[in-house]
Amino acid sequence: MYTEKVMEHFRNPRNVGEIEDADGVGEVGNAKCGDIMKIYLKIENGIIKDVKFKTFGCGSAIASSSMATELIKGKSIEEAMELTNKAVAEALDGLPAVKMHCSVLAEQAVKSALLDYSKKNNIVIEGLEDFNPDEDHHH
Amino acid sequence: MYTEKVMEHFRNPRNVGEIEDADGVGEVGNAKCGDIMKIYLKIENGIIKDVKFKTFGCGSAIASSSMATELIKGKSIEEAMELTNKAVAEALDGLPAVKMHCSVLAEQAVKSALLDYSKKNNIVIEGLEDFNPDEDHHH
Amino acid sequence: MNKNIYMDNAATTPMKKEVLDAMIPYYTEKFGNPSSIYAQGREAKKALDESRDKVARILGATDKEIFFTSGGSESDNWAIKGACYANKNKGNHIITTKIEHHAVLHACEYLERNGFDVTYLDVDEYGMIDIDDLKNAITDKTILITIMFANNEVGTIQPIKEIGKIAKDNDILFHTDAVQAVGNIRIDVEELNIDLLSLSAHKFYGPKGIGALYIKKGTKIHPYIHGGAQERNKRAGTENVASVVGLTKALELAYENLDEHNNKLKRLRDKLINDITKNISHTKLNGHPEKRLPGNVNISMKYIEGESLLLSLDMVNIAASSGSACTSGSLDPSHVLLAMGLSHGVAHGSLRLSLGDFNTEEEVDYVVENLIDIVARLRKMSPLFENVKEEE
Amino acid sequence: MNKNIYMDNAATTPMKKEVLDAMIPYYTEKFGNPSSIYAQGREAKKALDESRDKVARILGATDKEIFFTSGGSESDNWAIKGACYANKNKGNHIITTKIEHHAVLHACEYLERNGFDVTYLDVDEYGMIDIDDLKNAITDKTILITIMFANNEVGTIQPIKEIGKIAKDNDILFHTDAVQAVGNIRIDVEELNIDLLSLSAHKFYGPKGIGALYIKKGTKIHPYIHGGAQERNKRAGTENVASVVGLTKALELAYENLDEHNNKLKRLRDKLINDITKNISHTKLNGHPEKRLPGNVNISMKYIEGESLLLSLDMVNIAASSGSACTSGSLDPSHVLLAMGLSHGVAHGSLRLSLGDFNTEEEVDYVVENLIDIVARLRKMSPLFENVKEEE
Ligand SMILES: Cc1ncc(COP(=O)(O)O)c(C=O)c1O
Ligand SMILES: Cc1ncc(COP(=O)(O)O)c(C=O)c1O
Repeated sequence: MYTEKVMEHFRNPRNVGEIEDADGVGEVGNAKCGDIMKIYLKIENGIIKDVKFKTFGCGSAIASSSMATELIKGKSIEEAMELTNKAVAEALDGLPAVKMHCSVLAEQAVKSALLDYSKKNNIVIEGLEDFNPDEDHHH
Repeated sequence: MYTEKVMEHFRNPRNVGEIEDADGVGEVGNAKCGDIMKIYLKIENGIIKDVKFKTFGCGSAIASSSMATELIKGKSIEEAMELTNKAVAEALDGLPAVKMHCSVLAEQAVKSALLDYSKKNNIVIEGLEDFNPDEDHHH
Repeated sequence: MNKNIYMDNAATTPMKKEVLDAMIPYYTEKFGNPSSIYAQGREAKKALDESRDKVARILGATDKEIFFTSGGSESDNWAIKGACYANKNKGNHIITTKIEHHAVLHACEYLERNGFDVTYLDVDEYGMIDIDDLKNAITDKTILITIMFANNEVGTIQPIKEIGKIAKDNDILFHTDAVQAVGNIRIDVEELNIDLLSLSAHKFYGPKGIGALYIKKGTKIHPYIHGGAQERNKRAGTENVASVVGLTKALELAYENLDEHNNKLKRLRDKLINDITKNISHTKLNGHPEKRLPGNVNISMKYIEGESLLLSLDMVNIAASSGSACTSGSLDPSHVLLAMGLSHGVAHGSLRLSLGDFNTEEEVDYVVENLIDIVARLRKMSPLFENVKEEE
Repeated sequence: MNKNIYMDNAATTPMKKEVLDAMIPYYTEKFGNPSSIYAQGREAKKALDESRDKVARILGATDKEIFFTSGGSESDNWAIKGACYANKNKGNHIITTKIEHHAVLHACEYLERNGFDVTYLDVDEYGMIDIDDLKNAITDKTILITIMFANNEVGTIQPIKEIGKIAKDNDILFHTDAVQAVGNIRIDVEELNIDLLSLSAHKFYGPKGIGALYIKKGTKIHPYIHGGAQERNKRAGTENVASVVGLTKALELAYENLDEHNNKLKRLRDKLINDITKNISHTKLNGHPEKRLPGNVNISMKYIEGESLLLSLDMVNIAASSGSACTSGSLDPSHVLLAMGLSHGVAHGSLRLSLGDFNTEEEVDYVVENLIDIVARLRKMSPLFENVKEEE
């Protein structure tokens, strides 16, 4: 059911772990729904220098987290903000319809971590004004 | 579904045919129901000297006719009157439940031929007073 | 000829070797449950998906429109009851014919006992419906027309395209029991305006106990067997993967060789009809002379009864079938023959020889030869034949 | 170990070689339609009759009480809907449990949408119903109690005899979905007061797509698939003879070797439970510790999610199953685990390993070994596990 790419990211997820002194941390999802993603960002001069994730969830949740971190690593905040769930799913050569929500979750985890960063640093990131991960997340 | 005995009588029916100058002829059943039996009797001194049958019907109808004629051949009228459908079926080592009516028909064909004989000779055969084959026959 | 001659291919067909060969792996190493995510399950799922796709393509449908069932009877019951219950807000009237298979008739009768009205269309002496009768039967409460593609007893093929058009024009669902047609007739559900189509694998050299229902996209229909999420939530039960693979293989083989199959069958069929009616008096072909299944021969043998005919044929190793009540365990002979106007007596004496891919010309000759003797013998025994001879 | 390790025998079992061998002749030479009177038909009929007789004997029933179906789901649907519709003059109330298979639950829900009332009994933390709850749920409108023999997810075995007695005392029909029990537990329908019992062959090393419904003599029930006169007029459709023969062979083999089978399974099961719960922290056995199917292991692995666990097991060639929503395509995890009081999060992370006749002790060791690594790896990835480690 999963593409080879999904399985590859599931088998060898990139950027698993925590960042002790993260500049931004975002967590979305909940155990009730069966998936939680937590993303840690290290940001220097508007550039995502490092990113790590932890995920409780199914194969596509883990693969989506992995892919999302890959896609934003080394990118600017603005570029990271452009990450869509569709881009995550496409980069994985597609997800089953019932699993698309995992890519949504990945997008939101990134945004949520960026929001945390913006709050901690008292800056405004364009596009996050109305972002509320808890509200948005549903299967 | 049929016993070997039924099949044997179906394959080699005894007493098939007509008796030109029969002393009694009986016909029961109808084409609508799928079985008609006609029995011819040659009777001398109260003894069934010869018997023949013709049957339009299924395997068990033919076997029942054959067996019935065998069972009454050479017997007295009284003995023939004692022939029951059960005896016919038993002599055939049994009939499927849905085919029991064939043995009933055979019994009635015999009685019907005896009735014809009694009428032609103006005698009374005990047990035939109320016999009406058309009324009795139903599947 | 001391081998068995099987001429009851309308009842069921011998399974082709290629079909069994295709099935075996799904009984042995690829036995997984297709709903599972591990290797054995994925293999089974793949086979299921590919099968669905192939079946869809052959019928001119899409894979999402094919649902596997346990056979023709289930498909018929599901189509009819499922569609009627799902659309009962629109009306409660069903149109069918008097010559349907019992799976359709009894499903309709069941609905009659549960608040639906059913019109059973008459057929003519050839087993054909009258299109005007159909048009006249339609009311504003009609929600389903269910008319068989080809009849299992007499082989008559109905004007399905016309029926489909009428159904479509009147916004009525059209189900066809194509159990006898599939494998013998090229079918494009789109072109024929069919909404629901039943098929059964064992009629085209596949396994018994597996069939399919085509459900046109967008058709409102209830599931019939509730439970797991199999078959897109419409037909529960762990999928019979081996049999689905067998059904598919059999269907592919049938349509690969359709013209060859049909030409051969028609040739044997016409020879059989010709040789029987020419050599045996008081015989009459039942069903339509042209619009009939390529393998169907149905002939009334007057003055004799069907079951004794079949037993006699069996004694010389010929397998055939009859419209006699005696072979069905019911009181009346074939409802199809009666609907076509045959008398009870004559209907009891009908013989169906249904040809298949494995029959040969030699077998046809053998059957005719034996039939001549058997009919003569049975007629000699028949009290009905006495008068006939006198008349002649 | 580079072969596949199959531990999902509750989903479906590999077919035994003897079963396939018994089936093959009915796909090849003995392919006739059992309703026919010629040789090929009689052979098939004989096999059908003998099979029915054998199945009946094993269940303590008579041959006239056994009806072949297309599997467990059809049997459940037929039993429940057929009995309720046939007895609706007596009442409209059904009692079942919250942990039934979907084939039972969704059939009950269907009836709820059609004028019936259903009571879904709770279960305790072990998945057991409370007999007093059952007694209290009975009203003068109750016509059917349908409670599964043994649960497919957690293996819990219900007090069937007591339930049967209560049903009998109250003159209520008792159906049990014994799909998981048949082949693992000796069953005497008479002794247990069962009126209707569903079974499915592919759960005991037989083919998929074939099952049976035991219907106690005298039980009022409507046919579910209408049509031909097969199965004593109660279940239409050309009989799937090969599969019936396969079902029967599989059932015979299961009961011939029942004690051996059970002893072996229990030994492996207990070792598996022990080794997992001992070697992996934060794990908990689901289901009843004693009253459970001999092959069932169901363990919650906290802080990880089931599907990723299954995918990881598949990577090392282990086939297993989970109560995770992600494997079922639904939003909620197993309704069985939730009914037993597990939280959503924990239910998502449950693992079912169901053992069968072909599993070995070596395989159990291999599974435990790999499971230790996999769980460690997934927990390392899990944000839920962070806090836990801190707490420890
Ligand atoms: C308890 C239970 N009931 C019913 C079923 C349905 O059986 P089948 O898949 O044969 O329709 C299953 C298995 O899937 C089961 O485990
Ligand atoms: C026209 C027709 N419809 C339905 C059926 C029923 O199919 P099955 O026996 O596969 O249930 C048959 C054959 O028996 C048939 O010939």
